[in-house]
Amino acid sequence: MIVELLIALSVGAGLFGVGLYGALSQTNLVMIVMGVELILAAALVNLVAFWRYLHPDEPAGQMFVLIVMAVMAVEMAVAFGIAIARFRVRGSVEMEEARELKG
Amino acid sequence: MSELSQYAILFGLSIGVFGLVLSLYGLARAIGRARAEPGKDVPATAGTLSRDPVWVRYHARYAGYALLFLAFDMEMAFMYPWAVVYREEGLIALLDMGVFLAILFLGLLYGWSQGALRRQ
Amino acid sequence: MTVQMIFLAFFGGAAVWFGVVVFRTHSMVRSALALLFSQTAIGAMFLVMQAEFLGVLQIMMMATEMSVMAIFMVMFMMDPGGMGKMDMTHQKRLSLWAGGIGLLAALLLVWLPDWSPVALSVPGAHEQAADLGRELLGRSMFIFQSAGLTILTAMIAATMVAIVPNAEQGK
Amino acid sequence: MSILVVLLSLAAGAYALAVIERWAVHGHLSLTGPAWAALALLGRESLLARKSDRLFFELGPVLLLVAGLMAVAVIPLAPGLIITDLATGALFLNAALAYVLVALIMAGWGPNGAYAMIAGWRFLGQFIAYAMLIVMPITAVAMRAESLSTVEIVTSQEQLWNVLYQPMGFILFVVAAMGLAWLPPLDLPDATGELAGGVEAEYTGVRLAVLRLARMVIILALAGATVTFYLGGWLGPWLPPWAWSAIKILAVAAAMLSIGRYMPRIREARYLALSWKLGISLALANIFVVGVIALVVPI
Amino acid sequence: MTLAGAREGAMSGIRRAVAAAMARDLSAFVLPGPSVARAMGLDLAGSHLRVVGTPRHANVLILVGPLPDGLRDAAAVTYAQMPRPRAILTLGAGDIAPLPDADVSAPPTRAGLRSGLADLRRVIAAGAFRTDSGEFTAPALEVRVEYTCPMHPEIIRDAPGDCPKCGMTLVPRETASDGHGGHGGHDMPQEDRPSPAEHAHAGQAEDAGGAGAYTCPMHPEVISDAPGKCPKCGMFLVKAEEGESHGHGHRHGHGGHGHGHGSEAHGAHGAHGAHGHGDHGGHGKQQDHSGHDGHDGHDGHAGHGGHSKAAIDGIEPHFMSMVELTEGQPRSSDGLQMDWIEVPFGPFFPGLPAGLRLTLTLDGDTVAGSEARSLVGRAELVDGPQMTAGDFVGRLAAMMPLGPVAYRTLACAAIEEASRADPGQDARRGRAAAVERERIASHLGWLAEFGLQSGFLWLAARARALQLAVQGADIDGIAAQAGAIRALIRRVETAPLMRMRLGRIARIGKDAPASGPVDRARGVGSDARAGDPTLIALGFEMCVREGGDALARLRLRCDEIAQSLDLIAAAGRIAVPEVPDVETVSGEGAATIETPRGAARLRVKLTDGKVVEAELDTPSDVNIALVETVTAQRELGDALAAVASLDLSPWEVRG
Repeated sequence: MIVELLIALSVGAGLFGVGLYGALSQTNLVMIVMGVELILAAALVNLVAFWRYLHPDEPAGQMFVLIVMAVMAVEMAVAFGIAIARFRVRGSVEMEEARELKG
Repeated sequence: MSELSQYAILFGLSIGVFGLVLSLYGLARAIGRARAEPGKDVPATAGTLSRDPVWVRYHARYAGYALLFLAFDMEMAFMYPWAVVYREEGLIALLDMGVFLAILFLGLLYGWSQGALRRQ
Repeated sequence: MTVQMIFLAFFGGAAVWFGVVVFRTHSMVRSALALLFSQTAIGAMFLVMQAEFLGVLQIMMMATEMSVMAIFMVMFMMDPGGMGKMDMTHQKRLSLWAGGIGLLAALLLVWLPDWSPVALSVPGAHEQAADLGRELLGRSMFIFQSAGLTILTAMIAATMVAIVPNAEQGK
Repeated sequence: MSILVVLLSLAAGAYALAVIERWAVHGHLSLTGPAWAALALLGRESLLARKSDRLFFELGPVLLLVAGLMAVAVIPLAPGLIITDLATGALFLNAALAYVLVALIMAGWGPNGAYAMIAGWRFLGQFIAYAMLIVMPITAVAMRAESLSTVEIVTSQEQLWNVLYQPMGFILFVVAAMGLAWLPPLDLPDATGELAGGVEAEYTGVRLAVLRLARMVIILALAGATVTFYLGGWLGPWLPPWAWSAIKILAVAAAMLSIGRYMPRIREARYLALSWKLGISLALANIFVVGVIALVVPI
Repeated sequence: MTLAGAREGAMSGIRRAVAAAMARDLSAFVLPGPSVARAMGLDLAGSHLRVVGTPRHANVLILVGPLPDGLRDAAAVTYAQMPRPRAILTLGAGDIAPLPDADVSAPPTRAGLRSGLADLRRVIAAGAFRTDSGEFTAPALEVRVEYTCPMHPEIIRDAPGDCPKCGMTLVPRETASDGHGGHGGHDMPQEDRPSPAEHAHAGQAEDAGGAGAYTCPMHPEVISDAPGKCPKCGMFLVKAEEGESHGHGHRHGHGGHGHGHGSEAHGAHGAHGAHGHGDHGGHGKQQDHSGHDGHDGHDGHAGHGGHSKAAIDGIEPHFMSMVELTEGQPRSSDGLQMDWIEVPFGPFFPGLPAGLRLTLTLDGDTVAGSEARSLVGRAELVDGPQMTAGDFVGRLAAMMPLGPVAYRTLACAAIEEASRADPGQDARRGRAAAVERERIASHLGWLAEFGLQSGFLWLAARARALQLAVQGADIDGIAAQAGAIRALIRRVETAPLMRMRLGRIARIGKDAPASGPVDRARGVGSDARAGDPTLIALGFEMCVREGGDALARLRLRCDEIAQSLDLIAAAGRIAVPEVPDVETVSGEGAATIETPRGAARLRVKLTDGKVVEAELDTPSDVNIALVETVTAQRELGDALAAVASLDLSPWEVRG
């Protein structure tokens, strides 16, 4: 069983790496969101793996997963909301062109 | 039947569909191949040969709904487990979910009042 | 048990591979759907890990959310068809390093500790859903309501920034 | 064994449905018609558009078929006659049918044709309209059955079918299901008079045959879901359970296929607005009403 | 007995079975359109074949009546896009070049249709596969590959090579072969050349070269650098900018020819960069953005949108600016600027009038611009000095396949007016009834098309059946159908979702010029019948509906059907007019008839019994101008329903 746990956690690590690369390298807000989604997905995998192999009798572990899923959805909604607003004002959601956001 | 074997059946069925479709394609291929001719591979647009690519930044007019949907959709994740134990828990479940849904419905009402629920 | 391992590795590999495809393809729709299939593979992993409710939920939620994401991708990315094969990245070297280091660190964290003992059995699928329901209405009720508030906030925030109120009624 | 039986009855059902569809849409009843049509499609060229996304184009119909089949897998035809009795069957049905959307987006985007692309994105809009109305009525059904298993849901209706217990949910679910299967009057993504075939516009030959088969399977799955959730599944007097399932499923499918003949197609903006303003409110009310009844009356 | 469009392969085994299946399962695409077939009394959909909306799903191309010149290219495209095996059935069509010879020909009658289909089934079953099938090609389908420099779009060569300016390798690009016009002056200075993207438009004659400033409005492929007459139809050539209404400046910059900064070696350029926005001519929307380039390199820097614009300050130079791509575009109602595409809906689009090329510029699924153009517009009415009255009447009626009786009546009335002849009261009544009968048939035909378009299949089937029953029926036949027609109308009025579908779309203000039912459905309006004593004596009262939207039009047409039934019953006889005997009369006369689509006015001049001059105003001439109004900023489905609600006849439009 421990091998499965390690496989699952390694997948989580892989997704985290890919997501981190994506979030940093992409120039477009929407693509950055995809990177973040992958990072959150890595968290999901880890949470489920921990629940399954460490605390299967603890439903709170599953509760965590639900919360992370909710965070994914919420993050997307807000990010796309910002993207629309940004695009309306500036005609672009490229982060390089969004520099003045940082002030 | 254990749960894992059920998933295995579902997985096998999915693979089976691919097999079925591939064999159908093979049969069709046995009948003949498509012949390349001028104009044939251009997407059909009502008798006009329109060679322009159409993959463009598409203006989805339902973006407002889509935004609300992204968030509102999450509600189901909580509702299903709740529904399963609803009769067991009784009134508390009704009240609890009532509050939760009321909160979400507030968000919907806000979006509605601001004009998210219309064609943009 | 080995069958479970193989499937876990298979779906895990698929998830990571699709995750890589997200940033490797030029077509935005492909990119969004690659993310979708990555999430679906993760859902399948959940099923292999016998978290049936979560797995099915993941498979469903991500299909819908990522499809909606696809339309936003198409709206806001230049050349969504990827016909120009343009490069949309910056600080590539930095990102590669960061991603690589992140991966290594995470792997170290995974492989170094001793995780044993691990549980061998899990509650049945129906029990899981029911337990989760009881958890929602019991100890985690406040967490659950906070999630509701978070979603409400997100809805309001998204509406506030994105929607121009009283715009010309575009019926 | 039961898997084979279900698959064979699925094939028979799909064929019967194709006969019904030709009758409903083209007005002539022919028992051999669909067979000839399928064979003819097999013999036609299956074209590929150039500059297209071939992967999506090829995968669209297949994914559609997979989604339909997965949905069918959790529909019980009789006690024990089900492919997989998942504990989360009702949710799984939803999950499988969510991929209809993915498949249509692929099929729409794939060929790089204007009609198909618009149709694909249109279906996404339609999805946003019907999605909540599939999910929320099912919640109310699960509340009564205290389970997500489709078999449990059927047995929970032994005393009273859900169509009488929660008629509002039934109506919402059927309308949403018709949207999911893009049946008229909700056939926005393949509207003949608006998009000349829409998502199907670029499919020819054997690929079109697979697409149409998948569509039939999806309609059957939705009819099966309606029967399971609201019309008591295999329950019924006199006849054996499988016969009841078959009769009910085909009747519901036929009704869903033919109802669109008698009204014009609804506009997308209207459908979205109706679903979100009226539909979701009604669905919430339905949940509330079912909740109160379930606490008061012990059936 | 083999098909011209057969598939490759020997007829054996499974192929025989497949061919037999295809013979049973006919899917037909009808040219010019099912509405024309119905107007000729042919019931295609009731003949055990499926009428489909796209050539992709068809295996039979049915040509009804003679193929108009303006539709030949479109017919070739349609045929080319049908998957093999494909067959052609002609019903009363003569020369159908550039299509291959018809596999089966039959006269355009019900019996002919029946026997033609039977023959067709035999031919398909026997000859769906053959080993020597030829390739189909037509001038409209030809593609020319040209080579262009990614840096210098003005360099266009017919052969691969290097750019004379910068030495880069030229990249290939597909463009429509313009066949007739020649392609002079490939190396003109940039200012004089339209951007190459403009070139890339298929089959259209905006020839780049500077030569060919004059073109035929009917035959865009005809290009001349001097004014004159079209060799195909004899019409006067017009200046290309004016006449070429369907091609102005599509500046889809999808040529992969953006400009980079600096001259380091670029990576491979994709064939297509992002593509921009149809610059829809005639709207004054200026958005001359060109494609940004398709750049693959990561160390060089990509070009950016807009020709040789400097990088925006503060943005890294390698970065391709989306701001630049989107700036200057007209804003959508929600302020988001997306790409626009030009999508043709027609000439063969289900639910729209056949022969009407409707090109919509789509911003998502919203119509940002539209252009309606008839490909089958009428030519000169008088085509020679020796045109007898009979010839003239016949020609006019044949020109209008969607309303032959009304135009026949109109021609007869105008000639009688010119010759001061009086047909007598009985004849007038008979004629009025004949026109009313055609009105019923035409409105029912419109209902059938509308039913098809809006997915109201019951209506489509029922209206189609009734239209065919009414067409050519005598007074008793009409009386026999009256009950069914009235029932249909009631059903339409009370159909669920109808108001939701049509209400408030395609609204036309009271001051816009409009004719016929479109006019009368907005509370005001005129009707040529209101001044006709014959009709007033029969009890005519003008139908008017308030609203001015598509729903009002639908209801008004229903009202008119009901009234026409009454008028026919009151008239007591139906008589299509005979050609008046004018012998050697000279004179001028005019007549106005309320055709099903609105008032048509004809002025003729007779000299020695010959028609020497004729001038016709038709309702579609007026109504086609409304297309832009009713589609602007509408959702696609609404826009198409709006165009359909105008009930245009492209044949009536001046060519």
